[in-house]
Amino acid sequence: MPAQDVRELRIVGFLCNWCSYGGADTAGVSRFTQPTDLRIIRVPCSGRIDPLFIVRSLMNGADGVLVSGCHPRDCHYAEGNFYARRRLEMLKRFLPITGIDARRFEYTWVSASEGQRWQHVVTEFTRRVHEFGPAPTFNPASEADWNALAVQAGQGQACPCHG
Amino acid sequence: MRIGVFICHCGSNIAGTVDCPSVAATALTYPDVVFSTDTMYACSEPGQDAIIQAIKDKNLDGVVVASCTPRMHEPTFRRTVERAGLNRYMFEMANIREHVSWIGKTKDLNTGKAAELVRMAVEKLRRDKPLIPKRFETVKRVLVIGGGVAGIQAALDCADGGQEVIMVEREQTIGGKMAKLDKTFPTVDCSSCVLGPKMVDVAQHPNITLYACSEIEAVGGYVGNFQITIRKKATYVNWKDCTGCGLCVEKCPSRKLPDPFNEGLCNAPSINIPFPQAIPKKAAITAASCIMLQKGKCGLCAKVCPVKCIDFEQKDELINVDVGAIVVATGYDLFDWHKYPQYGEGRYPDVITSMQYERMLSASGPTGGHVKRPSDGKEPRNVVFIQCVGSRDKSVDRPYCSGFCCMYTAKQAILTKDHIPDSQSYIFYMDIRSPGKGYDEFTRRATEEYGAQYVRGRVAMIYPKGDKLIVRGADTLAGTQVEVPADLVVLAVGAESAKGAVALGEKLRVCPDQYGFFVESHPKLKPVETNTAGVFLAGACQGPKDIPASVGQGSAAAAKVLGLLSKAMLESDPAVSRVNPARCVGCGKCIQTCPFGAIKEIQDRFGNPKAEVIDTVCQGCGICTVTCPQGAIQLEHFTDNQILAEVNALCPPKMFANYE
Amino acid sequence: MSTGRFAVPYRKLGMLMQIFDLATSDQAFIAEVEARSHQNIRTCYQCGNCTAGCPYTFAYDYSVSQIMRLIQTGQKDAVLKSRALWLCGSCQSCTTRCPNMIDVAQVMDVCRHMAREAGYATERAVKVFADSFLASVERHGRAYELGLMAAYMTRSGRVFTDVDLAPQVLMRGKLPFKPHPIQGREQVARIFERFRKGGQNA
Amino acid sequence: MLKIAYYPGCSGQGTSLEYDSSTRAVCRALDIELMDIPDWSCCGSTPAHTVNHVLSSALSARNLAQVEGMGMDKVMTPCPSCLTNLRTAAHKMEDQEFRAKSNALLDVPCKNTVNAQSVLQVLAENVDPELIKSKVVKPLTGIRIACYYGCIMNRPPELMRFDHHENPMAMDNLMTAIGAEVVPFPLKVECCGASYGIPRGDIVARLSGKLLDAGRDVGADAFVTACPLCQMNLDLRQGQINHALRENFRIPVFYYTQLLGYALGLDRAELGFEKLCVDPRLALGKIKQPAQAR
Repeated sequence: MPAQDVRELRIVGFLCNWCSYGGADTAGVSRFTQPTDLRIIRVPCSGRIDPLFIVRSLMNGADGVLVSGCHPRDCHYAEGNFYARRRLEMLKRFLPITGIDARRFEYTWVSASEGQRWQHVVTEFTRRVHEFGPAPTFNPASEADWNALAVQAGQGQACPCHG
Repeated sequence: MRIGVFICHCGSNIAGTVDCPSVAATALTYPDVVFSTDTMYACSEPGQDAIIQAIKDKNLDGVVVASCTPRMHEPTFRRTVERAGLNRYMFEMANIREHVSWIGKTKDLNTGKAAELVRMAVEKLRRDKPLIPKRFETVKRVLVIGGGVAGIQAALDCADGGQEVIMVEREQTIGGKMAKLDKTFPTVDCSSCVLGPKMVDVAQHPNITLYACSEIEAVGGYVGNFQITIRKKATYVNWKDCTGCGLCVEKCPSRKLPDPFNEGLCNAPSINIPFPQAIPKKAAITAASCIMLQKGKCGLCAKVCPVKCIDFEQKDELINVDVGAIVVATGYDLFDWHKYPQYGEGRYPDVITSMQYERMLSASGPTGGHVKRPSDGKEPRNVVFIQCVGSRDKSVDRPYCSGFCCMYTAKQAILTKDHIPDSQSYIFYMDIRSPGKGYDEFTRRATEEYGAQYVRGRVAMIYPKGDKLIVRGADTLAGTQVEVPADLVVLAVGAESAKGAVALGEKLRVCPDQYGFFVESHPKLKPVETNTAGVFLAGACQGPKDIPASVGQGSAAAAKVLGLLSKAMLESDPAVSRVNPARCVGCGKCIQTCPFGAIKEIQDRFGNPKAEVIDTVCQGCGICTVTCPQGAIQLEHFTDNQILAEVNALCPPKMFANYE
Repeated sequence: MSTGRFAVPYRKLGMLMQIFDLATSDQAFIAEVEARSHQNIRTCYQCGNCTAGCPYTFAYDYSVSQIMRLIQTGQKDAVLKSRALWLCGSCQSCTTRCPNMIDVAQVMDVCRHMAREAGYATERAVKVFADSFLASVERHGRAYELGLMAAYMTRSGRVFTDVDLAPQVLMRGKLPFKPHPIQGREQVARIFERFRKGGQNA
Repeated sequence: MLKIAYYPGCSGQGTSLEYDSSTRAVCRALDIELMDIPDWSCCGSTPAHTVNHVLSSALSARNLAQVEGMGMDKVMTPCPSCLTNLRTAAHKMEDQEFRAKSNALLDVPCKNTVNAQSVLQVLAENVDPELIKSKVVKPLTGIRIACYYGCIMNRPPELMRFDHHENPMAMDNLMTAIGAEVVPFPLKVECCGASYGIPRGDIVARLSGKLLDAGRDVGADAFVTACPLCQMNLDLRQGQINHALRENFRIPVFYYTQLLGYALGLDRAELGFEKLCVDPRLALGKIKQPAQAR
């Protein structure tokens, strides 16, 4: 699914500097064409990725978040991606509680030599996000509306955006 | 803050699919951006000068360059801004080449994406602050892992460069694969005559300490200050006293196990010295086949040993050393050809590997340099060589070319003619890969002067007929099937990563590729560096290589080491974690999670426990930052706020409440 | 049993070499072969392992690897008109040993289908035999060997095929004179009918 | 008592009657109950798959569907050609689209839940060799046997999932178990010329001739095969081969089930030695009586 056929969606990527960012570079160097929706934020290690970053992205209206680190046991910092895996697994289970479709978030492992794999990961994830379409958003006109919304939520009524 | 933005065309690499001027224009609208322009080659000298000029003229205090990947030129531009008087951390890069222009087809989408990446960089830069690196001393000592020709070269060069060298070799002797070879291409000069002297140099060099029969147990520390634990395996011989006289070897009654040095062509005594030129020339006992160690009786070696250096009680020994740099030269292993059942799976004794054939050709080999069929000891007439056994073959997960098989096969064909003048060699090949000085001429000689019959095609099956082996292959140039009745079949087995390479890689934090070869820092510009500072690669552990290439890389790695250790002090990357004592509650979670033990507990002046980071030990992974429940420990240059700023640049907060 | 000699295919002896115009290579043909065989023809690097293993090479006009090459270069006519297609015994040695894991026998099979559909049968006897066999299956639900032989001889005009074997075969009662009709033979016949109507290709 | 659905295959009714009968006898002797597929039809053999894969699949699937009807999930057949077709059909039908096409030709659709195996595989994997040894009354001591598996019994390995694709041992082990000496026959999986006997006798002469020659080289008194086509080419056509190649082979070619039956002392009538063209006594005569053997 070539993303350029349709309106671009907002996909945020958090990549560790040593493996996945390198993998993305390799994909570029080998000219492996990919959808352009993804925007990559470079962090030293997947262990540096605070689930907060991901939640914030999604809360702020990102349509998808992709995290990628070194393969387990290949971490440049020995065990960073093990911490990452635990945290991200936890996050996956937690997201629905916030009313966010957990399928809009994915994490994977790509090494610096796996340009092809990176192309596949990006293309696949972008396709998936486009299947769901833009994330539901809400823009309360005024602080009052916002409070009203909060009250509703407090009374256990369904949130308008996440149903 | 006054930020300057530079959008690089990289010739047409970026400008081809990104509208650089318009990106520059957009950038000007971002907060704090006071100057923005596009430039042809930002990394070129004029490009860098332009940046410096702009910093001076527009008195900028921060710079964003949008060009290639920071993994390529971040260091370059950091030096640039430093020359202009800025702190090198007041600089950010936007990767609009690898991540935009090279992967996106449509120009407007690319342009938009580029502009956003620049915006992210700007937002991050706005929250950057100057960082000053700490300086620390380095241990003036080098660890060389592996005593093959690459390791030997690296060790000698480092030692001659005045550095103390620790060489660790897993086997009983150094020399590696090259020591087993008879002759070397393309000069056909005697392998041991070339390598022998170098091995002796290693033994005699005052700066080199050699640990044979030893392996790396553990690796700690960081560039300039690695702590290494070496496991010296029990040889049951006290090497301090052993003179290598070889009396024990003669007398040893147990000759059960195949001799690894001779590739199993013959059996070796339990107590053995691999070959006459072995370095160190010391005897060692193979426990598995030693009657004394297995059954508790015999001890013949101990009786005959004139210096009484046999010690059946000997145990493994752990040795600790500190080194400043590490050269990995663990080499390669030969592909296990039994994965090709159509070649007999060992049912036919006259099907042997190229390395076994080398031993057979070698005067110091089990046959004393006479080519004989293992089955009946007869001299072969028709010798068939099969190339690409375990190379360029997806079905056995070896899609890569091993590189040197074409050449050594040509050499072996030539030697075959020398040994047996009335013999005929047939070489089944797919393509002849002979780049390199004098290489192709060499393969031509095999055909033109030595009459080797090259047949283009793979071999489908080998089966015995009488005392011959029928080799059935294809001649794709003749377009049909061919059969050769062979007396001896030599399989040109390819190279694969050394056993245990992956495990060693984990200890060294050097990542292997999918086939177990270590990955270099940059395929072209950093061929011997790894992503772990202070660890360098030499020889076939990085990928299949022939002798000249391995030696070259050995020297290259040595040069890198000497360069590193020539500095009196090293600078530590200041992008490390910092504790804000006001916020820290001393829970110690960070101390538990840090993989490097870089955080210690201290007490503030009221006696409250607090965490403190040891700058030189911290590697800057940021695991602690995420762990800290208080947000008290922050990884400099990658703080929560800096990363969140990038997030917000991409996804502007929709709600009222703005966290910033 | 001679070994060590080249088994020269008779194309080399009889027919003349053909000149292919690579510019006019038939892309649609390549695509069809790939689609119907589920194999990626481009992964073939012409190592010749299929030819090396193929026991039928001596009878071929084009060796298996040459057929693969001709497909790669989109030479539809040469492929569909080759006798090799019809002489492949589907013994799987090519498929089993291909270093690129191409199911070569499958590709040969598919090309044979396409040759049939295009109305070629350069080894007529083989085609006739197959047709006779299936005809007998269609009629009786099972292969009725004696009937099959009769049908084959009449269709192929080779009335003396294996007559030398007749005595021992019949003497040993290896060929029953009557077919073994089964209740379900209409069902079997219907399989053929539906097939001819549907004209499935896969 | 092991119960397995049984698919005899057409040749079992004709050119390889003795294979079918000896198979039934041996299975009975080894406590394997054969549940014949009531109204089995031809699998289409080689001709079908050379015409069209859907047709071929449908012809096999009709039988698989019947096995499903019997409420069984495993069927065995003595004939490798049938086996290949049954397994190929099952494999291709894993693709839903293909299965639909195939079922469209059938009255009773096939759910594709049946695993087809050769009788040889069942004997090799479900019967304890010690049991066979214990049941041997006439060990084949003194006879040298070349085991010939044929080209498709084990190939391609991904499809057949049985034994080894270059050096299968199942029959070797059975023959050893009944006291025969197995010679190292190098061309175990080389093709015999398959179904080209009729349209292209010359091909069979050359290929089968090569096998007989290799057998003679390793000093085999007899061949054992597991395939009606192989047996026919090597045995029935041995005369033609001799004529074509100016050779004088006289090597009996047995079905492995015949020799198993012989060793287990089963009724000669069921083993059908008389149906072999090359005189079986040439080999059986070499068998030493147990007395001499010791």
